Amino acid sequence: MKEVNLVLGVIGADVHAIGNKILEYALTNAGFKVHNLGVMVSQEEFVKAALETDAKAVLVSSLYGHGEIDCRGLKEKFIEAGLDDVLLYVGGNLVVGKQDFSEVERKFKAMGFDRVFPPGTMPEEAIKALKEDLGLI
Amino acid sequence: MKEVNLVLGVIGADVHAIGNKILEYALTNAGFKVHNLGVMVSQEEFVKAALETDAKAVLVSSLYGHGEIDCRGLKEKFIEAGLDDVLLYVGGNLVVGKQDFSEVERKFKAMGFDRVFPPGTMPEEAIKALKEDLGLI
Amino acid sequence: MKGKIDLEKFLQSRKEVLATWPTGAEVSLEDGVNYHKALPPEKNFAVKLKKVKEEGITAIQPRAGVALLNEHIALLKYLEKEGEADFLPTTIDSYTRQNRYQEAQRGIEESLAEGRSMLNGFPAVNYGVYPCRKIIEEVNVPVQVRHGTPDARLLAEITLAGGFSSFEGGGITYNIPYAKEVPLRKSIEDWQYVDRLIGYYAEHGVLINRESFGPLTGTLVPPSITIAINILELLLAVEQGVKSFTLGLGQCGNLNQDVAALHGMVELAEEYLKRFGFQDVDLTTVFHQWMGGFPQDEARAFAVIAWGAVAAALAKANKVIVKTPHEALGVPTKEANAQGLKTTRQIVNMLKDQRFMVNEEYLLEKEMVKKEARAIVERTLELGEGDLVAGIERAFAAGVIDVPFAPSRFNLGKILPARDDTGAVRILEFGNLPFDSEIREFHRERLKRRGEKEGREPSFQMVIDDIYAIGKGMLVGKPRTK
Amino acid sequence: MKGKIDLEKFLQSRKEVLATWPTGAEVSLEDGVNYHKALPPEKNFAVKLKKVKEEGITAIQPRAGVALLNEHIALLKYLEKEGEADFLPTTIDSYTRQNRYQEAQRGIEESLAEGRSMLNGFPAVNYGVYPCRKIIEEVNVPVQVRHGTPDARLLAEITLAGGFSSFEGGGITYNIPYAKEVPLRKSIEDWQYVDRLIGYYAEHGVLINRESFGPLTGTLVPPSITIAINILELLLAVEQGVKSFTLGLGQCGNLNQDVAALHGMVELAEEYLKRFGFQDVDLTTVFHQWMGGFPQDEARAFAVIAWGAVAAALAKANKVIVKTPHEALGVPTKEANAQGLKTTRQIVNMLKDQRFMVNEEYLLEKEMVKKEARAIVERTLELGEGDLVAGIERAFAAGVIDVPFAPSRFNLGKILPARDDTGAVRILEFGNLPFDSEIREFHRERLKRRGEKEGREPSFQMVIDDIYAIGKGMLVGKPRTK
Repeated sequence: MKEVNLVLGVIGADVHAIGNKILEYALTNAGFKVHNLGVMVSQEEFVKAALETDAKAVLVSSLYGHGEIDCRGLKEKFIEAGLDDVLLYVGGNLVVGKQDFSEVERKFKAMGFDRVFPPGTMPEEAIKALKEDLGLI
Repeated sequence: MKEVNLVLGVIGADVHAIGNKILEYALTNAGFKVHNLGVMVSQEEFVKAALETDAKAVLVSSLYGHGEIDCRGLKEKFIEAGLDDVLLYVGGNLVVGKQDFSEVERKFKAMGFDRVFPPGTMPEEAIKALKEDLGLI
Repeated sequence: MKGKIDLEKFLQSRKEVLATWPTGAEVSLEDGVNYHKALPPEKNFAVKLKKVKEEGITAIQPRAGVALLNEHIALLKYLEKEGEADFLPTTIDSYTRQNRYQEAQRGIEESLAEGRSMLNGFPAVNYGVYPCRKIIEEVNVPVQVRHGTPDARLLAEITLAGGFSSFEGGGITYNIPYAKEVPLRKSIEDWQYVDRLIGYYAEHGVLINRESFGPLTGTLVPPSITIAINILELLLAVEQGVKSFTLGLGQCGNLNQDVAALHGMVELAEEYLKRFGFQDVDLTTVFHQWMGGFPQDEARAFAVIAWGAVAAALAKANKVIVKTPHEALGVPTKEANAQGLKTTRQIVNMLKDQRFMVNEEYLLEKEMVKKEARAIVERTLELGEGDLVAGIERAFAAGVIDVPFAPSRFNLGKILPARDDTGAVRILEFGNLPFDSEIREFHRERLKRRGEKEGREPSFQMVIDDIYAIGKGMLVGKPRTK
Repeated sequence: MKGKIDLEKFLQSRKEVLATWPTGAEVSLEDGVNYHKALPPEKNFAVKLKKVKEEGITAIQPRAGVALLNEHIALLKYLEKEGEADFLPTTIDSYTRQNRYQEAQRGIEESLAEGRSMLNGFPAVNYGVYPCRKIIEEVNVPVQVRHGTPDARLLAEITLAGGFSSFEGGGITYNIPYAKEVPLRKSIEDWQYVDRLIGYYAEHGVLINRESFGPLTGTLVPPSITIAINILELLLAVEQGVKSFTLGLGQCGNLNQDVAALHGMVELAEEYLKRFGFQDVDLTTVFHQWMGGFPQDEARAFAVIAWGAVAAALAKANKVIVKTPHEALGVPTKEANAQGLKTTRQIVNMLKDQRFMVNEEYLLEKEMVKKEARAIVERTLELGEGDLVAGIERAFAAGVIDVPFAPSRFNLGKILPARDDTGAVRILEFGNLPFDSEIREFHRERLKRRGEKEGREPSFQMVIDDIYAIGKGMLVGKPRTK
């Protein structure tokens, strides 16, 4: 597999670090070149990192329920920066409270995300999706 | 309180003995003269005991879910025996499975029971009902 | 002990038994043995239980049974798939338990008419051998018959020929808590028939597991009484050739007591097996989650279920019988049944590598419970003068064995249990239990501590408070505030 | 230790703090003190917690907070009535925790527009003193501020003047797991301000409880690290005049380890209080039900909740913080929150008269955990050369204190924990922890046993397996079958 750059980070004021560390480990193990921005990443930092690393995909995590507020406008910033083609994934506990996931998925897809992952997604699923979407299989 | 005779028993093939023993103790403590037929009591035994003891009320328990089959026709037997005026109570886990209690109550009232008690009823509640219905308060 | 029932005599009585209901005609021993031999070993209860014991894990099993065959099969498949049950049950309805097959028939018909189960279990006798085999063939784990039948001879004939490979009960444990008028000699002899039948299968290479019904009346039974009765039923069973036997214990609620009792039971049983020369018996244990009153609230019921699972897992019971969050409300839905299994599975898995740590209180508890159980068994053996059945009969008549709150009139019913200040079940009224002063003092002292804490003398009201306690969210019953 | 912050200096910094957001102007110390004094004693957290400790019971407390005041009050009232919570929380939203009050304001407005909470907690700073008092007045039990705020000075000013009588956190425990870029000196000094504020209230006759955040990053934190950090925060707090302090510990999952760690923590804390001459501190404990990944299935989640409650009850923790069956899915509904409380209540009630029995393994575990924690604290004190704050700062920089999986760049992040074959959390990579060879050998030996059982070398993959294990229904993570 030729080098594929990914950007990884937990958006907003969210400090959930463990899943982020595991995802970095699993994605690296799967052969990707991972640029992990860690926790508490702003929209601007995601855009900047995607530009600088020539990332093929950006994986945004949100575990604390504020995902809806934090992610709004991110796709627009990517478009402005000429990053229309960069894959945008989002996953985690994206909203406050127990909501029907299909509703959450619809909402985040409308916000411009290519894939939306529910709570409890294992790294393998994200890797499989990446390989499919990037034509690596 | 003048002597009030009660008949107590667990109907059908049901062998649940503990609640029966507690009810006997509590009713006796409350001043009633209790004729406890114990477990596995047939409809005929209830009628016979009510006749013989000049009971003012008959308390039928059923804990094992067959209450519906076991109790059908009991009121008719009481009427046949001229015991129209004897109070008929029933209580316990009356049907198989979790059912809406108001539905169960409706069903057993239609079968001629004066009071229907849900699972978990404390003896105090039965005693209170008896005193009300027998005008002992 | 008098030894195995003579084969000729046994085969003779079989004819009478099989004639008591039309489906009896379907039973053939040869066909039954062949059917079992053709089954894959993972469907054999005794084989799988032995494996479970070797692995040191705690297997999980629900209770379940409904009136109609297809619904019953669907229920078991659901509990196997959704609930991940290691062993499946077929709980028999209460009419069949009293051999009232006519009424069971009416229950099947009414269930068909109403479109829902009007029976609290599966009427296996009415269905007969082939529907039983359909159950066995549709599921992938071993299935046990669970009931409460004083005379289970025909039920055993039909279900064992039907491919069931474990049979719960016993001449004491399925009489005293389940019947009112059945003499002990009658039920014990009927169960010797069942054990002899299982012995016959064993002679022909088919291992059927027998399980004693540990919980008895389900509420506040002092563990030593359970243990003594289990050991007597074990001896009765192995005498007839049973080779796989499971000792049962119902949870009392105090962890230390429950673990000590389970371990003490096994140690004492092994002692008696050795003493009477039975060497090739697979001895296993089953722990029943709390069998008394449950909280109506489901979240609270989950707590009671989990606590039972904790005790089973830490005691390393080989199997745990699972309650459901609907317990207080009667027969559960299949979903609730699977939930009980899942809660239990999560606990036994999380605890499988942990063990109960030996401590002084545990050692004392185990010593005392063995001392008590031994006293009962020894006196029973003495009373029998070489005839175990007679001994048991006399022991019950004399109150040497006495089960609290039992409906049977052949049980003296003079003892009264109550919890001590740690929630352990003690004996308040000893009746005629053959206990020495050391044992009596042990119980009295523990109950005194509680009485002092609560500022009241131990009494029947205290016992009632204990009976309701778990349902009300406690273990030790509180004095009611008037 | 440098002693209490000078009053004049403290009052001077207050002015700056209160000026950082408009609601700061509402705060007056005199008014705050008077408000607390007018509250009934049963609403005071420290008073009630002391009583709980004396009674030897385990009180229960949920987590809860939503964006809108009336909804938040309704939520707390529900948890008090339906959930029978002994103590109530007000969980603060994540923007407020980062002092991002503008964003919190937007969250309030969006919540109003959407008709549902768009924030994961209650933005108390934005509301100010009087809405806080409305909360206190509407409920009947003490309320605590729970958050994760490195700089909680304004939050403390507002909520304490608002009648809250307990404040969770600390300069270490609310920085290292909750921030990325906040220097330790900054967060510790900001928390010394909070502690000084509570000291001020104490000087004026108002007892406010302070609680350390035991779980840290919530997953596989070796208990000795938690204990060392708790003791350092305790010393920092009592230095500023805090009189009621609660030590916190997150459940690891192995019962023996959890109980030993809780007991060891108290023993060691008492030792240090004595050594530094603090005699009038009410020391209590809080145990957090498992803070790592939960099973999605609710029945399984109930099992995890119950197991945490069992450990808390047997360890006789003074308080347990309760999870909900929705844990895996994010912020729970109020019904799910009450269910977690009910399950926990049932367990702590059933177990209140039972205790964990002392055994050899427990004594060893307690000895080791104290030895480890003592080594960390002692080295930290040495590094500080009389300045505790400097000592902590240097200890983190050197990796003498190291929290696994922490987001802060001021945490070295070189240690790696893993479960041993009994599920106890051990240390796989020691980083720069100041442990002697005896301690290291203890950990290595335990992990080796597991490695042998699983036929693999301990590695980061093993750690990942452990992190997911409980969510997948185990405690010790299994090697994945590819």
